[in-house]
Amino acid sequence: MSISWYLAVSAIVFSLGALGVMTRRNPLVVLLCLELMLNGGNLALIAFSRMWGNGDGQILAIVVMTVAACEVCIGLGMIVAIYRRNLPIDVDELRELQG
Amino acid sequence: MPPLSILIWVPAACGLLGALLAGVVGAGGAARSGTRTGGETSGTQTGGETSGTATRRGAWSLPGVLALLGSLVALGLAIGYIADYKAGGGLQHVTDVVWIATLGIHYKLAVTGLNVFLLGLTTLLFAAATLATNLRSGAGGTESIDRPRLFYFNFMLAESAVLGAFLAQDLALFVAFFDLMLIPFYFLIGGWGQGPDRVKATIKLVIYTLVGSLLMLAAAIATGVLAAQQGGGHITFVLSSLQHLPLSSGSQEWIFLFFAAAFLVKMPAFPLHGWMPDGYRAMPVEVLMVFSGVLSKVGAYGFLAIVLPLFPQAAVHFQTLMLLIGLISIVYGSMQAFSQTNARLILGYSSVAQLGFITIGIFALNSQGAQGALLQMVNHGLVVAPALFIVAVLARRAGGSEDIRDMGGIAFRAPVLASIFLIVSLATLAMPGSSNFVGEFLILLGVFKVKLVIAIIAFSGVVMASVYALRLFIRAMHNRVGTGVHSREISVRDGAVLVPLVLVILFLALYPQLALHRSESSVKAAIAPAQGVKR
Amino acid sequence: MSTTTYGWLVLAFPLLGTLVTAFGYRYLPGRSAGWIGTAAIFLAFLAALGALISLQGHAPGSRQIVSSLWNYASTMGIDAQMSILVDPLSVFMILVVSGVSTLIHLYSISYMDKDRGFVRYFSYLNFFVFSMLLLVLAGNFLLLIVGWAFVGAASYLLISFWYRRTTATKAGIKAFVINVLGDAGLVLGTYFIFKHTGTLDFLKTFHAVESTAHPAFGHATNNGDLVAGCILLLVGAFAKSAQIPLHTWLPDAMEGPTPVSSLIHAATMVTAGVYLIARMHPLFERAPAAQDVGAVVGAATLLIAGTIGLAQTDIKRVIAYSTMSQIGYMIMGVSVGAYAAGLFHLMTHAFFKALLFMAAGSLIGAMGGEQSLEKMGGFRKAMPFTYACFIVGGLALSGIPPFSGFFSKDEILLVTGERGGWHWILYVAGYIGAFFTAIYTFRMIFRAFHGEPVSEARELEGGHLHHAAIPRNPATGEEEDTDVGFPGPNHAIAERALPMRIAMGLLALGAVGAGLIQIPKVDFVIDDFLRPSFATAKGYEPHTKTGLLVIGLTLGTLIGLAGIALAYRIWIVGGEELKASTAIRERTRPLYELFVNKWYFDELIDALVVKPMAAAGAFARDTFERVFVDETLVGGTTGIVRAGSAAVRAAQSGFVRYYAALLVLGVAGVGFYFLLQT
Amino acid sequence: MSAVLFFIAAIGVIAGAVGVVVLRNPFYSVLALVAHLISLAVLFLLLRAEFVAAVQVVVYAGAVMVLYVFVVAYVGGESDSIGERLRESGPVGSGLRLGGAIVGGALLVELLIALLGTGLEATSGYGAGYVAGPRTFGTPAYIGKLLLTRFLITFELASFLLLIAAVGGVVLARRRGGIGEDEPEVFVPLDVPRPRGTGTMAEGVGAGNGRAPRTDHTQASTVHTGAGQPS
Repeated sequence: MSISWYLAVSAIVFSLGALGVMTRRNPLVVLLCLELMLNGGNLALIAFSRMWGNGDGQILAIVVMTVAACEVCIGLGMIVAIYRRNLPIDVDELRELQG
Repeated sequence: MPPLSILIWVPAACGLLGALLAGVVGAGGAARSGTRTGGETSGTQTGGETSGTATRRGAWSLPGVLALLGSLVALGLAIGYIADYKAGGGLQHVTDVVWIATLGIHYKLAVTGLNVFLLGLTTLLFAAATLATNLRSGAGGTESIDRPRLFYFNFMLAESAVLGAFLAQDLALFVAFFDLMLIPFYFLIGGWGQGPDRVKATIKLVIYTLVGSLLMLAAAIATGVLAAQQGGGHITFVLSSLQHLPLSSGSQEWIFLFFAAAFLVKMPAFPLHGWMPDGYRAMPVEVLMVFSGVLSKVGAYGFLAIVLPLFPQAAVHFQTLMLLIGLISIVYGSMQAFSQTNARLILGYSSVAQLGFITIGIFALNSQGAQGALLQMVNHGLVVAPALFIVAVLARRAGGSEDIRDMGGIAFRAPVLASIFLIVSLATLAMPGSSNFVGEFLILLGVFKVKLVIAIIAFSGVVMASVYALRLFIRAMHNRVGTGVHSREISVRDGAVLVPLVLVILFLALYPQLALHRSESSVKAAIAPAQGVKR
Repeated sequence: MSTTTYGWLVLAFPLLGTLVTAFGYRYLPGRSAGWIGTAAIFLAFLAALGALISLQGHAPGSRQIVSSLWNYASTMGIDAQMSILVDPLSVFMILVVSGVSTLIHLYSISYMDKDRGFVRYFSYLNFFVFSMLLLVLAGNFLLLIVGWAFVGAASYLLISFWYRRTTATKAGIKAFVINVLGDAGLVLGTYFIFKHTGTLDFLKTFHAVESTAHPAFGHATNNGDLVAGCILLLVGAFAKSAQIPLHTWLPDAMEGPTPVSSLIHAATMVTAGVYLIARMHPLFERAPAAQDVGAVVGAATLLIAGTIGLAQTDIKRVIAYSTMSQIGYMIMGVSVGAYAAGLFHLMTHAFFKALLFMAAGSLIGAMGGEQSLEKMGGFRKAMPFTYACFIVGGLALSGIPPFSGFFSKDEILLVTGERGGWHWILYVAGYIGAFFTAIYTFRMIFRAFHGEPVSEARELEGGHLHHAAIPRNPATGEEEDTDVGFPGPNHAIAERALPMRIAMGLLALGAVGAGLIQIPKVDFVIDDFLRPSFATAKGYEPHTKTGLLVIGLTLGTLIGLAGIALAYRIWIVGGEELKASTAIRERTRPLYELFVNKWYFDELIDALVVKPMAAAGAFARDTFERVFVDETLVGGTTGIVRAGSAAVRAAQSGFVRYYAALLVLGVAGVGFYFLLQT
Repeated sequence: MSAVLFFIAAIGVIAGAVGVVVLRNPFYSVLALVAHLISLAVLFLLLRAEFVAAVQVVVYAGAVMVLYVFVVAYVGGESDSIGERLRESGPVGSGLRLGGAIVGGALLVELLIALLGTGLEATSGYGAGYVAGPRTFGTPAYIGKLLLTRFLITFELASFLLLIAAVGGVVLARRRGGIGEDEPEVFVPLDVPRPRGTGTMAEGVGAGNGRAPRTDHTQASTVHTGAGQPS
């Protein structure tokens, strides 16, 4: 299969992730959708690295995964903290930064 | 004489030292919690107990003493410079170190005929104010100061900043000091001010001043850059070298306006005095003494020492505008002063009028006017500070009210206070025989030479000054005793603050030549460029 | 000792007295402050005599000596030294000032005896004398202005001496402000002159003006700047000498203690204007226009003040208006060039007017502080000495030979007449004024001393000095607050206090005899003495036409006698309850209204100046400051900032997903852009 | 063969993604994501990225997702699905959601155009030549060599990032109390321009309401400039 197919898949995944981030209210799901977007990116990276036969893309993909892991760590920590404070688990309710 | 940096930084150093040491020693440490305990704590408390609260009533606090020491040292140095100053003019005791080489910013300080007496004024008023604060809490004083470490540190930092602004011979350095002045005063007013709308007043003051000084910053940078283009070389901010790179009249004009905005706000001049009433009401009296006595002069000094030499064409171009602003300030300030009833505001508006006189003196753009303006800066500082202090003393006798309608009739029991106040108010209204009169005489003579009409209208300010000054004196001292007024003679502590200032006033009244002689050549040099411009 | 040393001594003694009494206010025992003050002034008088003697030692050409102590303010072309000018004119003035002051100090020792502010009083009084001497000795404009303002301040302090009286403080600030107005005029005039001469020193100025080579104001007379300068100097003179229209402070100034009125508001300070014009004569002679202004204003003042004096009932105010009118004579005289005559009248007037005030003070003491003529009467028997002094002063004032006023006043009018032309109007006005003077003077005397004795007078005949139970302010009737030192229950009268009698007696001698030192065609003491100061004055020498002289003298005598006779007819023969005067009053009701309301000058100034200023101030305070400065400027700026920040805040909804959407939108936008690029 | 494999995997990937976005129960979403990841790993393998694929499966689908499951179990988030989201109007208003969908669609279209429509010839190819071997492209050895030579810095930075994240997670998730009423407050002049109570965590947790205005608080602590008791 030509690389473009992979890229198409990555694009779809990315967009789906974006859609989810924009639409879902549950922070957990929002985080999941973020993962989706990252994965979309990863797929594109891998595809390109395959295209050029160059490993840098893969390294970058690994780094992205690391970042994703960190983001998960922090995000989940925040969710737990929110839960601890008995605040609603709902991104629309958490509006403290409203000006 | 020691280098000028010592004069500048000794006060700040002493303030800092006090702030640090007091924590170690523990006596009268800084208050962490806002609650005011000093007033109630009995004098028997040990330092250990009071550390972490306000100063004990009647105790000398270490920071206070150190601050007093620093201000006195500065005063001594300033007197030394005055005595040592050669009337020949030019820069003396120059300190010139490259500060930021890439931007051509120098740490250049020098004594000139323009600032030598302002140094004396600044150090004198700060010393008096520090003494007053000390005496109010320490030495058997009945009141207390919260967080004295912070207070005195800010106070001394302010003194250093003001001295720096006066001494700076580098545009960037001047701007830096000019803005540095604002910070400690912001904390002083916000943290130790009085009155319910203190916060509002503080914000108002800061916004006004900050806007002004930001404009000035922009203008200063522009000056450096444009001058560099002019000179086709490396950028520099040293005044003396900027003076040799005159800008095109077009750029001079907008830069002039920016500087003028900053200085007019500081003075304050009509219509930029919006912060003044609230600010004057909110400030602690010692802070107000130096604020009204010294900071307002920085603006006028800036006009004389920076704007006129650097932007002569603009100065000539806007001469009429500035004269009008000064004139309106005179008339408007005087009218306000004799219709206000709050004693502080009377003095506040009176200094609007006085600064108006200084403005028209500077922008007469001839030697007499500028010379008179310079003398008048010193005089006004010398006069307004004791006047404000006396108002505080009177307010204490009138049950805390600063409204002249609540005062009255205490002259009989307090003859000394009455005499001191009389001297001060007569000097305020520029009574012939006072040094203020010599200043106004020169100013109006200068204006008379360029714009007869403005001089004549300005004389109405002189007449009105007699009305509001005497009104204040009479309402406070004469007529029937106000209800709830305890007429008492001033205490030795208040006297210790007032008498030296009054003595200086009297001395200058007898021998103004002292100041005139020393500043003459520098003033000529300052206005020479403006006079060189052909109209 | 050199002449100028004497000059400096003249200044030094009163200043010393001021300081001693001021700093020793707590330690000086009993009435010693009074004696110290008096001694200081007396020493000044002796020094003045010394100056006189040593000055006569010089050759007439070199009798103008300047001495300077230090540079006062000499910068940027200003050359103000701390310098005095000793010449016949200033010596004449210091003699009069210190002499009269000594006597009045003496008088005050008794008059203020029981006053709680005794020490303060003498400190102020010495300070006043110092200022007055500084004024007349000043060697340059700046110092002149300093003295000029100092006397104003001293007079303010003494007018509001009893400062618990609101009337006193009001009168004080009124006097001070009008005087400051005069100072402003003086300063401005100085500018006009300095602009051309380039110096502040008197002698240099006069030399610059008169130098034949290139005079400062050109060769023609009436140079615009010179006239402007001189007229502005006149403004200063009018304010100080209470000439129309700047006179309104003088009657109110009677709030001060009576000796103060006698010293400052009769003998010395108010004559400063006369001195000024005389001192500046080289300038005025080059500006005849200014001279004419001065002459006309002087004549107007002497008439108007005379008419007002006819209608007043407060005895001190009557004398005050008479003072105004007499100074009108002097101003007119020095303005038409009768310098010697003007100064001569200044001297004699100082004597008899001070005497009149002292006598009035004694009378008021007998009345227990009451000043209204309505309530007085029949004191002739009760206080013979005061009565005698009043008569002497009155005759001198009305210009009855051989009393001093006769010679001096008539000499002024004589020179005025010699000027010819429209000056004849002034001449006539002068004699009309003399007529009024005689009337109101003897109206005072007859109403106070003749007729039925009032209760106070009887009490005094009975040997008891009347005291009001509760001292009240005669002006407002409010109860006096005695602890600041209002005389309260204690009053002194000449009959009972030796110092008062001495002072009044000596002044009476002066009032009688002082005229004899300068009698036309007989002796010219004043002329000869003052000649060196007026060396360059045109028409200083009175080339008297005998005819005019005779006419003048007889006319003056007759008019004076006629006035006295009329007064006698109205207030003595006029019968009980002032039938005659009331009848006249009814017949001339509108005129009477005009006079009794002082020609509505106060109301006029109030409406033209005071009220508008007050209104403007109130407007500025209540409306302008709030609406413009606070709301438009501050509010406007902050409003803009607020609106902007509100707009930005709206974007910060706090919805994470909303932010995300924006982010994605941005990305999409960027991508779209690049797609378009390709 | 590879094509078939690709389509199966791709379908799995997209289906998983759709499931994540659409499913109402977060728990199912997580499971969908796991499926998505595994099929994604297959794609990676097809792209000759063995190591990454392995990491994907082990770390992601294994560790991270377990973490998610734990949290979901702990929090038990309420269930919601895109369907009703689109219908009801929450605080944001369905407009945003609709807009979001549109924007997302636009993004998709753009990306497709960008990646495919622009006719990058390379993308239509099958990629660079590839010969199987122990340390060829994509093998752990290859990756490791890269990581420890060229991308050493990146590698270290990533590790630091992980460390920080770990600490942060611990700090965030640890149990602690909010800001209480009684907590003493020092007057900070810098607070002056700020409306009271705003901008602090205190507001978020509902504390600080009804606290005495900060102005009064410092009012008591000012120097009384002589106005008060006589000296």
